[in-house]
This record gives sequence, C-alpha cells and structure tokens, in this order.
Amino acid sequence: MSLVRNFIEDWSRYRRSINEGGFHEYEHMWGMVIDLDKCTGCNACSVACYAENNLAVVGEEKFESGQGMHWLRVERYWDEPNIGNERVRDTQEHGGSFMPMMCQQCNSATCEPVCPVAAAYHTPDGLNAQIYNRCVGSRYCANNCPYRLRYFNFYSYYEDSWPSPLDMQLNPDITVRDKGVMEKCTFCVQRIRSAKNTAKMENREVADGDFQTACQQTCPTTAIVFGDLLDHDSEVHKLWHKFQTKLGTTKQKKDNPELRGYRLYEQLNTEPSVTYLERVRDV
Amino acid sequence: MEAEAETCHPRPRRSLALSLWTAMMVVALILGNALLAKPSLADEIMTPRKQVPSAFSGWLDEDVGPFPGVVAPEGTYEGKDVEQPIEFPHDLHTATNKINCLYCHTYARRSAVAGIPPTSKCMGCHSIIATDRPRIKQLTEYWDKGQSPPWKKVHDLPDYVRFTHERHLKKFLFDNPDMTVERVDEVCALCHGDVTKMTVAKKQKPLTMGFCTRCHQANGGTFDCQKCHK
Amino acid sequence: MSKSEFDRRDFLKVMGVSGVAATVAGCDMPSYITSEEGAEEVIPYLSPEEYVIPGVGVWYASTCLQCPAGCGIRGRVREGRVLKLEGNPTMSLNSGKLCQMGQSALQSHYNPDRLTTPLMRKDGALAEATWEDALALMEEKTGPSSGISGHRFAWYTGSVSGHQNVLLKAHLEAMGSSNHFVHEVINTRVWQAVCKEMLGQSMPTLRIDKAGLVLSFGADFLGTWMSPIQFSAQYAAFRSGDERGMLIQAEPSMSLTGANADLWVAVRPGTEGIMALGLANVLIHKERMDASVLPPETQELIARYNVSITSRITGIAGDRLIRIARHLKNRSPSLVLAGGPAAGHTTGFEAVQAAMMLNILLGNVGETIEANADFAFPQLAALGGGTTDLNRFAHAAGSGQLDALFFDGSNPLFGAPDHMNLNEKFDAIPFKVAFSTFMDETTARADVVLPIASAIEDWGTHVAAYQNEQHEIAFQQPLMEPIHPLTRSFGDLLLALNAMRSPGTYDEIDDYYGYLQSALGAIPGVLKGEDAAEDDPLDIQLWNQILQDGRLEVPAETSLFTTSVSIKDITSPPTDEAFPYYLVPTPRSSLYDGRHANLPWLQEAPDQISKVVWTSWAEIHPVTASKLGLEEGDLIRITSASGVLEVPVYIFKGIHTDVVCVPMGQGHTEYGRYAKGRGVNPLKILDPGEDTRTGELALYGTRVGLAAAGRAGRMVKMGNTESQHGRKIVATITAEQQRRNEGES
Amino acid sequence: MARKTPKKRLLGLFGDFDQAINVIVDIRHYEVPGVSVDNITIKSPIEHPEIEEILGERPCHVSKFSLSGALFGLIFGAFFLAAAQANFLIQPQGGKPVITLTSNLVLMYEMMILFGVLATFVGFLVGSGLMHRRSILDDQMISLDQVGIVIEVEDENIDPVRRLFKKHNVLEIRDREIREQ
Amino acid sequence: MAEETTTIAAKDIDEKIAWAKINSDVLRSMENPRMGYWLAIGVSIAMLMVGIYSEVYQYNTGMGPANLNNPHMWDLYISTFVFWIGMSHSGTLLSAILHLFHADWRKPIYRFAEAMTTFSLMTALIFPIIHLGRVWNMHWVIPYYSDRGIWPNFRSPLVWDAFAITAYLTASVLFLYIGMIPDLAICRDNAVGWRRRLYTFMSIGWRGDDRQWRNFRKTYLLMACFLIPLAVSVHSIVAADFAMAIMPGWHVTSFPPYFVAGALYSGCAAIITLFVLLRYFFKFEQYMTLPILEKTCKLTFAIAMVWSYLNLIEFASVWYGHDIPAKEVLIAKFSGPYSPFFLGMLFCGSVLPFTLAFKKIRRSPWLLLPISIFLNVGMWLERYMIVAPTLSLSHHPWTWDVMWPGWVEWGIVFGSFGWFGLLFLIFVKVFPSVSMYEVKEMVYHRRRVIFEDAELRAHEVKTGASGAQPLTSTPEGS
Repeated sequence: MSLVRNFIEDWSRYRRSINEGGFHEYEHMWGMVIDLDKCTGCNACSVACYAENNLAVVGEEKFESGQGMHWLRVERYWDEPNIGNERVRDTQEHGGSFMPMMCQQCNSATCEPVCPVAAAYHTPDGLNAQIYNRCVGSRYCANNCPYRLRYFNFYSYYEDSWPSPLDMQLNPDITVRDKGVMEKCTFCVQRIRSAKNTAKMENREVADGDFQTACQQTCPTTAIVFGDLLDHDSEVHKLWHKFQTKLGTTKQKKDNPELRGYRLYEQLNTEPSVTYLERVRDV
Repeated sequence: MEAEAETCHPRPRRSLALSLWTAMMVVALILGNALLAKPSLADEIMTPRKQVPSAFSGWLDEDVGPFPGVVAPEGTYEGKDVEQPIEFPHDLHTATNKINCLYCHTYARRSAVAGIPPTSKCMGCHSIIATDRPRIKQLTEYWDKGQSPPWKKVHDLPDYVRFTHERHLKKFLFDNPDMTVERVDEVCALCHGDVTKMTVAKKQKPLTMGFCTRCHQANGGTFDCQKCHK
Repeated sequence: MSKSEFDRRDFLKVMGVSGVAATVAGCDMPSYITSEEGAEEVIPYLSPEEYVIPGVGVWYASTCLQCPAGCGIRGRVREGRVLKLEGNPTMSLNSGKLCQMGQSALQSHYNPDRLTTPLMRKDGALAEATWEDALALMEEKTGPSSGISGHRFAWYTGSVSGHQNVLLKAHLEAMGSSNHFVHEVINTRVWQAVCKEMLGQSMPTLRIDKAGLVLSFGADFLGTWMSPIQFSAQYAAFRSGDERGMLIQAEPSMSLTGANADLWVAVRPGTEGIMALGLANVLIHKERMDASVLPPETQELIARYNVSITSRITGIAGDRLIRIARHLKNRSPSLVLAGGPAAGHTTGFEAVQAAMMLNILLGNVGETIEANADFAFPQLAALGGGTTDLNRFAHAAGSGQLDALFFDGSNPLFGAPDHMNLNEKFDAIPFKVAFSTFMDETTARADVVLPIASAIEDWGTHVAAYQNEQHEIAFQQPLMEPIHPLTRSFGDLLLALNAMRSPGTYDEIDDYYGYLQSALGAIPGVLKGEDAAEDDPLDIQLWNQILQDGRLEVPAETSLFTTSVSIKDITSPPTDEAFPYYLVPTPRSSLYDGRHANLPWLQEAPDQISKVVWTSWAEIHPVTASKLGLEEGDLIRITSASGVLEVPVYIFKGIHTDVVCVPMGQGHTEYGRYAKGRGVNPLKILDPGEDTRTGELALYGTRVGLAAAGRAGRMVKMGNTESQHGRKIVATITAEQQRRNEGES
Repeated sequence: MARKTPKKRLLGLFGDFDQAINVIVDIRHYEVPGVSVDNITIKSPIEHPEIEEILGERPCHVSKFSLSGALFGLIFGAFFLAAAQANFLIQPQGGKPVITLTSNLVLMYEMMILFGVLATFVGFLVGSGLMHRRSILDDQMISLDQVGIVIEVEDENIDPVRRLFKKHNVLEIRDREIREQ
Repeated sequence: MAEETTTIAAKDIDEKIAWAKINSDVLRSMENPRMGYWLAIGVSIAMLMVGIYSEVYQYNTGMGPANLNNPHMWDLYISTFVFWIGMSHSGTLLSAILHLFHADWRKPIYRFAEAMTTFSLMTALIFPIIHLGRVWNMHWVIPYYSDRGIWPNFRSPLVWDAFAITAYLTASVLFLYIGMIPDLAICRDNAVGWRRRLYTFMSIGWRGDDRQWRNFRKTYLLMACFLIPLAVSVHSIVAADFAMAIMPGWHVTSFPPYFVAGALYSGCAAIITLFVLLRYFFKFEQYMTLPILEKTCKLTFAIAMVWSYLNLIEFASVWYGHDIPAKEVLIAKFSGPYSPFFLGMLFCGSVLPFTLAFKKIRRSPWLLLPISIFLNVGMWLERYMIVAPTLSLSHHPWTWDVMWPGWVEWGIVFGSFGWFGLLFLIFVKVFPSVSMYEVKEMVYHRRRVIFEDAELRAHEVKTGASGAQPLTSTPEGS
C-alpha cells in the first residue's frame, strides 16, 4: 500500500517540480554568494576548512600525484577572457583572478544519480550530502563532477597526517575519513546541524547569522556570504535577489544582463547553489 | 530447419495479448502522469504525511508503547558483561533509592552525550553515605589520589554516528505532556533497557541502524542521512 | 586572591582519552568493531565547572601570536581540547577575521615536534635535563653571583609588547644591560621612520576604506604588511560602495596585493622612489596640481624627474605614468603606501619619503592618513623589531661583547645572510639560553634549551604595533592545559628570572597570571574604580569581562600631525655586468619569514601567486626564462656575490624581466619534520647593505646572476593551468559596467 | 495406467539414420501390429529435426517457460525496483522523482532477460526430462555415430519388431523388461 | 592426395571425415597434457599471483599506489574492464548470431569462443570490484533487503552494470553449458575415473533421444534469441557508464553502438588468436580449417570497418557539434601527451585490418596471430583512450593533468590476463573445445546435400514409391 502511495506522491511531486519551475519541499536551501571582486586570494578560507573539517595533509609526494584534499581550493588564473584579455601581453597589467572553489552543492547534481549506493544524495536542506560510511569508493561521482571538487581518500591518512598530538585537534563533530571514501565540502554541515539543534532546543527556526561556515567566518574581506535562500531576510537571499540569479533555470534571465552574479558552468544545468559575483576591473 | 521456423514464432493471439498489455501500461502511465500533474487532484489523492511511510511500518505494533506519545523501537540484544573499575550498582541507585537518572547523567538534557557523572558528584553523597562498603572505599581511594575511575563505555555508537541525547529527551520527555521528569527512566529504557535491574549497565538494545530507523519511522523522526551520520 | 575565583586550568583539562580516540577511528571499520561494549574508556572530570558540558564546545578569547599584527582570536574548546581558532569579533583590530597563519596556530600548538623537556649541552650535544638543573645552571651563569652584568648580557627576541615587555625590561634592568635585540625580518620600520619624520607620528592610521585610489609601492597590505587582516576589511569596504576604489600596485614582483590590483606596474627594483617623484612631476607639471605644500628644493628635485627620465630609469612607459597620475588626481582622496621591496634598499628611506611626499602633495594627509595617538601606556607599547638589530647583534657578537644571551621568539640564524657569518659569531657567545617551543636553527646551537608553553597554553597581554583609532590591549589566555607537562609559561620564567636576579621584587605574585592581574589592577580605572584605594579588591566581574572579550580598550588621545617635507635625491642602482638581475626574497603570508615552515597546513596551502606547495621556487618572467632556456620546474642557479641557490622556476608575467623572486620561508636545516631540508632560503645569499637612514638591511638590493642548472627540479604545484581557456570561470566586468549597474543602488 | 500384459523395451542400433527412419516409416504404416509411433524413441548422436516429420509433432514447452519467465522478470523487476525505491528510507527530496522509470526500464529489461534465460533453462531441464534416472537401455555407440530406436512393445509383438529391425539391417538388438513401479 | 588437399582448402570441412575420428580427435585433445601445457599453466598462475599481490597491497594501502588522483578517478581498471567485457562478445556473436543466421561454419569454433565469452566476463567482473575504494562493502551495490532500509541507487549506471553483468554471466554460462551437454555425454561415455563422474554429473542424463534433441534445439534457439539483445544491452550499459556522465568526450550518444562494435571487433580478433593457437597445439587442422579462418577474418574486417566508421562519426559529431570542452579533448587526443596511444589505436584498429583484405594473409595462420594480437592491442588502447584523456581534460581547466598508471594498476591488469589464461587452459583440458556433435551435424548435412540427394533419387527410381520419402511425407499421410 505504501508503495502505491509513495509512488503517487513522488510522481506528483516530480510533476509539480516540472510545472512550477523549482518547486521544492526544502526545509532550507543553503546557498552562498562569493564576491570575486572582494576575494583577495589570501587562502585563509582554505586553511580554515582544513582546521574545521579534519582535512588530511597528504604531504609533498601525494600532493604531487594530485591526491591533495583541499575541499576549498583557491584557483588563480592570469588571463581574463571576459574582458578580452584572452592572452596576457608581455607583462601582467592587472592582478590575477582568484576563484575560491568549494563544492557547489548543485541542486541538479551530477554526482548524485551516479552513486551506486546513494551515498551522495540531496538533503531536505538543499545540500548535496555525502555519507562517508555508506560510500563504497566507486569514484563515479568525482568523475562526473564538472568542477572536480570531490576528493578521494587514496590512503588512510590518520597516522601520517596527524602524528600525536596533532590528532587532538581533530574535530569530533566529523569523522576522520578513512581510505576508500569520497569526501567534499559540506557547507560545514556540522555547524548547520548544531545551529539547527540549538534552534530546535529553543523551539524556534534557524535565523540568519546563527552560524557561519568556517570559510565565511574567517574571510578577511567578507567575500563569502552564506545563508538560507528560502529565508527572505537573509543576506544571501538579498544578494541573489539583487543580482537576479535564480535557482531552477539554466540561463539566468536578468533585466540587466550586465548585472553581476553567475553560477559556474550554468550551461551544464547542474544548478549550483553558489553564486559568484564577477570580478571588477578598473581599466 | 523449416520445422524450427514454424515453431519458434508465437501464435498471433499471444502476441496480440502482449501488445495489448503493453499498450494498457503505456496508457495508464500517461493518464496517471497527466492526472498527477494537477496539484489539486494529487492533494486529494494523498493525505498529507508527517513522516516517510514505509512498507515496514506495519511491522510495528503501533498501539503498544511503554508510555503515551511513543512507539517503542523493536529489538533486543544480549550485551556482554563489562568489567568496570568499580562495580557500580545501578539497581541500588535507581530502584532502591529512587534517584532520577538525570541526577547523575546530568548532561543528557543539555548535550549530545549523557556523560558519566564527575567523581565529585559521587563523593557528594558518598563522603557520608555507606563509606564502609568496599566499592565506596575503592571510590574514595580514587578520589584521594585525585583521579576519576576509568569507566568503560558500554553504549558506544560507531564514530560516524551522531546521536544527541538532548533532542531525544526533549521529544519524549520535556515536550511530551503525558510525561514528567520523574518518569525519565522509562524514556531512557527505550534504548538502554531497564537499568533498575542491572548493577553494571549492560547493552540491552541492539543500537543498530535498523533499530534507530524503525523507531524514527514509528515516532516521526528524521530520515535525512546526514542528520545522524557525520 | 588571584586564583581562587577563576581557575581556568582545571576546566581546560583534557577529558579522558576517549575524545581523541573516538575521532580518529574513522569509518573504515565495520560498526561492530567500534561499537563493542567496554572497548573504550570514558573518564569523567574529577570535579567540573558548572558550565563545562561534555560534547558542547565553548569559545574562549585569546590573541594570535603568529605574526606581529596581534589579531584577536577565539578558540573552540571541547572536552579540554582546543579544536578551532577564529577571529575574535569583539577585537576592533581584526573584527572576527583571521588569516591562514592565524588559523594554523593550532598546529604550532599541537605540533609533534614541540620541545617537551629542558635540554642542556653536554659534551657538545644537547641532552635532556631537568628544570632544576637548567635553572641552576642559569643561576650560576647569569645570577647575581655570576658576576655578569651590564652589556655583556643581552636578550634577543622577536617583537614584544605588553607585560612581557615590562618583565623583559625589568630583567634587563636588573642585569644592568640595555642590550635588547628585537629582530623581525618582515617589518615596517622604514615606513615608521618616514612617518615620524614627515608627519611627526610613526604609526598614523591608514584609511584604505576612505580612499578612492590606493597606490602602493610594494606595500603588501593584504598579505604581510603591517596589519593585513585589518587592511583586508578596509579593502573590502574600499572595493564596494558607490565608487569602487582603484588599486594600483608598483613593485618588482607580484605580491598578493599586486595580484588584486586593477593596474599592476612592474618597476625596476630600487626605483620606486623615482617613480613617485616622476608621478609628482606629472601631477605638478602636467596636471597642474598645486605644489605649494612642498618646499622649493623638493619641487626642484621633482622637476628634474620628467616623464622621459623617470620612464628611462624605472622602465615604466611614460603614458602609463601619466595615466596613473591622472587617476591619482581624479580619484581623490587617494592613498599612497610604500613598503616591502620599495623600502628594502639602501635608498629605501628616500623612496618611502617620496611616496609620503605624494600623499602630502595629493592632500591625503588628514583624509586617508589620519593622525593617531601614542599608546597610553608606553611601557606596554609594542617594541617592533627590525633587521637593524640583527646587524647590531652580529657586530656585538662578532666583537666578543656578549657573555650571555637569552633568546625567545626569534630565529636569527635562519634569517641572517651568510655574509654575516652569524653561526660562528653566535657560537662564540659563552652562554646561550633558548626559550623555545621548537628546535629551530638558533635553538639547536644554544647551551640551555627551555621548552616554553605554546601561545595557546599561555597567559599574556599584547599590544599591536599598528593600532587603529581604538587602542586596545589584547589578552592572551590559555585555551588548553599544557600538552607537555614539562613546558613552562614564558611569563612564569621571566618572573623567575627576575626573582633570581633581584630577589624580593615579585614575591607576592604566584605566577604570570597573578602578575597580569595585579599589574592591571594597579592601573586606575581598569579593574577597580577610578578612585579606588590600593588595597581595594579587584572587580572580578570586570576582569572576567576583559577575559571574555579578550581585549581591554585603552583611551587614546589623538595628537596632530606636524608635516615636514624634505626629500633627498635617489640614486638608482647601477647596472652590474656580472650580476645583471635583482633578487627579490619576497615574504608570503603563509610561511612568513620562515617561522611557519613547520606547520603542515601552511606547507600544504598553495602559495597565493604560484600555487606551489611544500617547497621553494623562483619566479621569473617568460622573457628571462626563454633567454635562459628554462621551462617551468627546471632548476635555476641563482648566484650572488655571497652565495648560490638552486631552485625550480615558476614562470609568469607578473614580474619584472630583470627580477628573480624567491619567497622566503623555506630552507630550514632544523625546525622539525615538516620544515627540515625543504627548499632554499633566499636570505642566505643576500649581499651586505643597509638603508642609510634606518639601518634596516637592504633585503631587496641583492644583485644576482642567473643560469640554467641544466636539469629539472621538483616543484609541486596545485593546478596545471594558468589560463581559463576561454571559459567563464572567473568572469570579469569593467568597473564602468559595474558603476552603471550598481552605482546608484 | 498399469498394464496387464508384460511389456518390454527393445533397442535397435542402426549404423545409418536413414535405416532408422525406414523402420519408423514401416511402423507408421502398421507393419507391426500393436506398435505405434507414439511408443518410439529415437536416440541419435546428432540432432535430426526431420524426424518430426515421421514421428509427428511432439509437444515442446520450452518457449512457454521462456515467455513466462521473461514476463515474470519484467513485472517482478518493475515492482521490485519501484518497491525498493519507494521504501528507501531517505527519499531524495527536492522535486526529483524517486521511482525513476527511465532507469528502471533498463533494469527491467535486464531482469526480463535474466529470468527469461533462467526459465528457459528450467524449461529445458523439465521438457527434456533431464536430471532424473531413466531407462539404461542405451549404448555408447549412440554418442558416437549410431542411431538407436527404442520401442515399447508387449511381449507378443517382440518378434515382429525384431524382424522389422533386421529387415533394415540392424546392427544390434537389446531388450529389457519394463518393471511395474 | 594432392586433389584431396585442394578440396579441403576450398571447403569448410571435409565431409568424408569419419564421426569416430571426430570423437577421438577431440577427446584426445583433452587428455595427457604435455610439458608445454603445464608451463603455460605455470606462467598463468605466476601472472595471477602478481595480480593477487597487487590487489592485496591495494586492499591494505588504499587506491593511492595505483596512482589515481583527483582528475583521474578511474583509469586502467575501468578501461581494462571495458576491454574484457568487449572480449566477451565474441562467443555471443559467433554462437548466437551466426546460429540464427544458419551460418554453420561457426560450429567447429564456437565452443572455445563461448568459453572465451564466459571467462573474459569472469575476468571483467573482477575489475569493477577491484576498483572500489572499499571492496569490503561491495555487496551494497546488490539490492538486498536490509534491516537499515536502504537500497542501492538504481539510477546509477554502475548498478545497471551489476545487473547486466550478472544477467550476462548467467546467460552465457548457461548458453555454453547447454551447448556442451551432448558433448559432455560423449565425454561421459568415453571417460573413466573422476572425469566420468564429472561428466556424468554435468551431462545430467543426456541420452540423445528425440525428446531431448527437440527441447535442446528449441532451448538453444531461445537462448540465442535472449543472448543477442542481452549482449547488446550489456555493452550499451557499459557505454552508459560513460555516456551518462557529462564529461566532454564521454557524453556522446554514439557510444553504445560504438562500444558494441568495438566489443565485437576485439572479440573476433581474440577468436582469431585462439583459433590459430588451438589449431596448432591441438592439431585441429581438420576442423578449424583455413576457410573457416578466412570467414572469421572477413567478419573481423567487416566489423573493423564498422568500428572505424563509428569512430569517424564520433570525431565528426564532436568536431561539428562545437562543444568546446569535447573538442579540446579530441584535439588533445591527437596532439597531446596521449597522442602516441591514440594514433597507435587508430593504426591498430583502422589501418591494420586492411591486411585482412588479402586472401594470402587471411589464409596464413602465423601471420594472423600477430595481426590479431595487434588488433586487440588497438582495442585495449581504444578503451584506455576513452577513459584517460577525458578525465585529464575535463570541463574545469584548473584540474587538467596527465597521469600514468601506477604499478598496482599494471600488476592487476597483468594478473587479469593470467586469470583468463588459467581459466581457459583448464577449460580446454576438461571440456571439449570443439563441439563434436555439431561438427558431426555439419559433416552429416554437407554429405547429405552433396551425395544423398542424388542417391535418394536413384533409390526412388529403383524401389518405386515405397514410402521412403521421409522429407515429404505428412504425419497423417495415410
């Protein structure tokens, strides 16, 4: 009986999501705005992520093999194709372009459908979750991530990366992932969880600013804004609104196409929850 | 070889039945699809649900609960005896002396972990009461050395599991109008068994994922993996 | 009196071992292994504080000592372990933000290579010893009976401030010495000297947020210059708002600030001052700016540097100079900063002067450069270090003027160029005591090594050298009980040293914590009412409030600027046939001056510019590379008059063609498993030379020759591309577009 | 169905398939009374589809097994997958279908073939009466190159059959009583 | 004699061959393994040991020593998996398709081809398991009822793989087995000792009576009908592993047919290799005749052309589709660090088969042996060129990288050949590698077609209409 009911419900929900363009039964929709113009590329967010999320330091050899575990990496490019600098002339005229890249928490994530054991799935919070202890390590999700933001534990790192007493620093709110497990940025889900816990204990809803992700908290220029997109009073919602980026569309329809705000590789229809604001160049 | 060709073809009416069946499936799908696309109709069909229903829900006898507002999770487990540094008599404290669980495991209402009471709490009573008993002498010995007894963990969840005591107590005890704090032991018993009959605590419930999910199903708990797995 | 009410040590105890073990086990094993009954121990607190709940993290404020900027931090403490550091939001200096070095303070604290026991030199090697023996030896060598006094004794430290400084001074006074060498490779002494001379204040408040344009001559204010976190916050404000500010950076090789510049100018090293003069020339003669604020001789000097001459010397195209000058004029108020490579020459002082002259000419003084006050308690004010003291120390040690040396928080043997021969000079000092947390190069040559508590285990007060309009004393307090029981607080040791030398001074004080409390209690209006008597008890609530905030605001009375301009001519560096290139040993905000090379997070954090990890590299321009026949990752041989380095190259266009840039920080011969034997130390091959006015070493004045070493080196780098390949990854729009769309909102 | 008269099984081995066919043709033409083609079994080293022509179309039920197996696989697959997905405790949220028909079609297809194949095999075992002990009236030469004809006859008809066999150059004749069960 | 050899060379099989000789020839091949056989077994076991050692090392250490890294999450494991899956299509093709098309020249060679199908499938099956980071949890991919109430994710092509491979392995094992039952009966009748017990058990009471043959024929036909769509679907699903991803160079609609063609191609090439070897070592010259080899070669050539065509189609669609990342991958294949492999693949896969256009070559087994091996090398490279370059050059330029497999990966790939070889070697000594009963059928029908029709007509004339017209008489004829 439940089979039929579930079937009907799921289909009706699905159909509604088609008709109503982004119909979601989300409790929250955690989203982010990163102002690339404010980002200085200082890397503080990345190290804060290492500290918060028990990221393994893999060492020189493994980093060289491309097995580094930086959930949040700050990429740096020298050219600026968008304003015509396809190629840098003899000497750099502007600075570089920095891009903090963490899991984009896609709403139509390419990693989720391919996981054979559903270790990657979508939570009612709009998060693209990875359940470490369910993961079998097929690595299909990482292969299918156009952003290449999933990191695999190629080794057991806990002995090499945290020689005693470094292990005392490990955050008990998250596991230390062992070999064979895929991992990625979680939008600091342990902080979300604890904020929700506090809110529930106080019989209220989570309010904007109850918590911050580690990267957002540490960002010296406040380039990272994080919050609930469904909460219309949240800063992140206001920014999405201001720059007219929307979930549920592949191509953003903006009144003013010059308005900043884009999501990375929108054309792939992955629907990321992270909006980047274009870097500005005074030329 | 010609004979083969004759026999391997299905008879016409059989194939007709097949194609009819298929066609019916397709039509049903399209029709159902179209009907369900209308939200109002879909709403009529389905009752709003509070929890994820499941085929397993029938396995739980929903009428039987140890106290109102809860369906007891199914499952028993025969835990092994754990050798503690001091053989702490839970029965004496809870059954005989009627000490509330939360008096000693005081963090349970405020934190994810229930916590072992600090040794000072033990000594609060036992610097006066029953000081001549051998187990109390053991305790006093630790206290005098400035140490806490190295208790062994009995109810240990795997490290990738996040369980919070405070929220479970809130749901079953503090937010439950039928319950009073005096009856907290009934709430604890859901997962810890009846400690009033034990000296040293023993694992009495399997505390497996199935045990958790069955209870979550019956009592409307979450099904978001990430809520319980870290 | 001091301890009973608020004993922090007790609740900072680590709770059992189970907390740690539980985290490390991971999720590899099937659940029935980890969830076995009785497999793990759980040890409760003996008698806990009321507000300590297992499983709930509590934040405590403290101060970051990873660099001299002195940001406020708070640490999350759970089950007695500090797990995460964040910026302290109540601190006005960094308002809750923190850089990667600050985040990594945890790893310095938990580092597996920490010194855990006192060591004493026996038969030429350091051997484990007891505190009693070590202190007895120190008493014997430096105590009242040792006969040592006066300038034969010296302290060698990094930047110090607060009550540490007071106790150090007291100890030096008791020793009868004034030899206090304060060493800091990355410093702003030249800037301070120029400000002092031209504005009458050494640390004016900088308001990047108010500026419409920032022109920075090598001052990496987003990375390492002065107070980067505070400036980053200002930078964010500078970049947002109706009129987005423009950042122009002129430097020989790109710094983090340069990498964020709207206009980046590669300037020949040592000619930044001339560029400033040239800009002034354009402003006065082309843009018709009023030059009356400048004295006539300065105007004459400026008049000599017309566009073509400036362009020839600096290597910057004339039209670009004119464009920069126009921007400077149009986007008033602007702000001109100078530091780093601009100041690190024999003419560094003049160069910074020229930049400050631009500020005066553009009328920025009073607008974006605001007057500040001297710190209300001069004894607590920051004693900013510099490389002058390294030079002084080398002379003192070399000439046998020192009999005993105590050093702490500094690593001179790593930072000193080879030409100083500091190793031999250091060894020649008869008695050297290291107060260290790590076995660094200098500690390894000490006679007595005293393991001190990490910054996270210790008490202290700190005063940042650069204060904004709010002056504050930052409080350092332990976030955790000492991991290694044999380490001792540096403050406690200072008290003990003082007691050793002048018994009876601090008799009523139990420890450094007690000292801090009573010392602050002695200041009227801090812990007691303004008119309280000396015997009145301290207001513990206030004290707790201070500890909770991690800061104490101090009144600041702003004094006015006294402007005076007198610019000297700048001799541009001559060409050198043998060494045609310039070496730029640039600091980066990860390994800093090398002190963070033992922190794995920072070693694995890709460099902001080159994205190289775990090793040293040399940045060169593609033109230079093709001239030398080098490809990325090939080894380059850098030869100066003082030494040779071989290091893999990173080739990019953000560097002057005549410059090779080797970031400092690597090349440790000691300093634990993460730092030892990694990369090269560019400071080692620096040529002798110092700024004529301040005596700061000319870090950026070294001339080198380059050659391909003929083989590939190992350079581990994140990312294999420098280009977006036409994709819309970091999309860019012009400021004009942005103004059009967001300006009016 | 117990018969009163004693019966025997007779095996004749022939060197050539055509000789064996001729035997059957003769039986068909009632040259031996009391023996019909229904009582004849031919044992041959290779497949001879043409004997259907002589022996008559005998029933073969394998394809029914196949069809029902495949249908079962298809329907079972559909329901199994849908049930598993619908009862998956974490229901993927956010307006995405839980019971994903497209992917289920692929799996249903595989299940259909898998069960079809299994049922075919079972059908083969059942249909050809394999896997249980049968008459051992057999000869190794049959697996080499000779053709055997096994005929169930009542005692009185044995001789005519023997004669018939001999007429068609039988190589060897064996017989055995059929024991009442 | 001279005349006889020429006729043999022209005909698929010599129809005068005695049935007893067929039996004895094939049975002889199963007996008395010589030194060389044991040597081959030893080599196979040694290779397998290398693979086992590598896997044990990987199990304990993690996937790191395989040199996988962030862009290259898959590498040799998956490409070799696809390669072995491709190999497995040979048996299906020859047996099922040619069976349906009544191409009876398949009969002497389909047995070992089917065995190859089964064994390469068993080899292929290892790879998706081995490539899991947490092998010990591999059963989670299987949909079984669990107390925890969780299931695999049926949307994942990897789960489809699990279903498809299970189905295919079951079906191909049954197909091989059913086809072998009459032969097992022959073996049973000629064996002693453990072999007799084994064959008695395995031939499950096959006596060759008409009822059995009737069901057998039907079953075999039905199995063939099931197997062909199954084989196509299996490789389509393997292609879906890639085509369902959004990676440039993978997200290609022509992948399923391309994979199927590639699979048939590599299977045919492998058949040629084994054909030549078996023919030589087991002296099967009379059954595995040169005309059959020639036909196989022609088939291989045709499939090679189909494969090349699909290759070109893929290039063209990428090129004119103007999807920049996909185009970049294509260009990088031709000019990047992978170009030697890619050009090597094109040479082996598209140029080398043109040698098969020459009759001389088609009829020289010892030339065909290296050619077929190179064809397979080309097909192996093809799979590697599908997996690696795309991962190296995905959408995001920052993670572009080139990576070479680590020793563990090579070890396991090496070991897989040992595993396959071992299984195959055991097979040829335990089971008849030429189908005896079907060769007999072939001989029987050929002879019948050539001689007996004439004889029959002559007999008719002699005896009159005595009813000896078995092919035309009706059941109710009187």
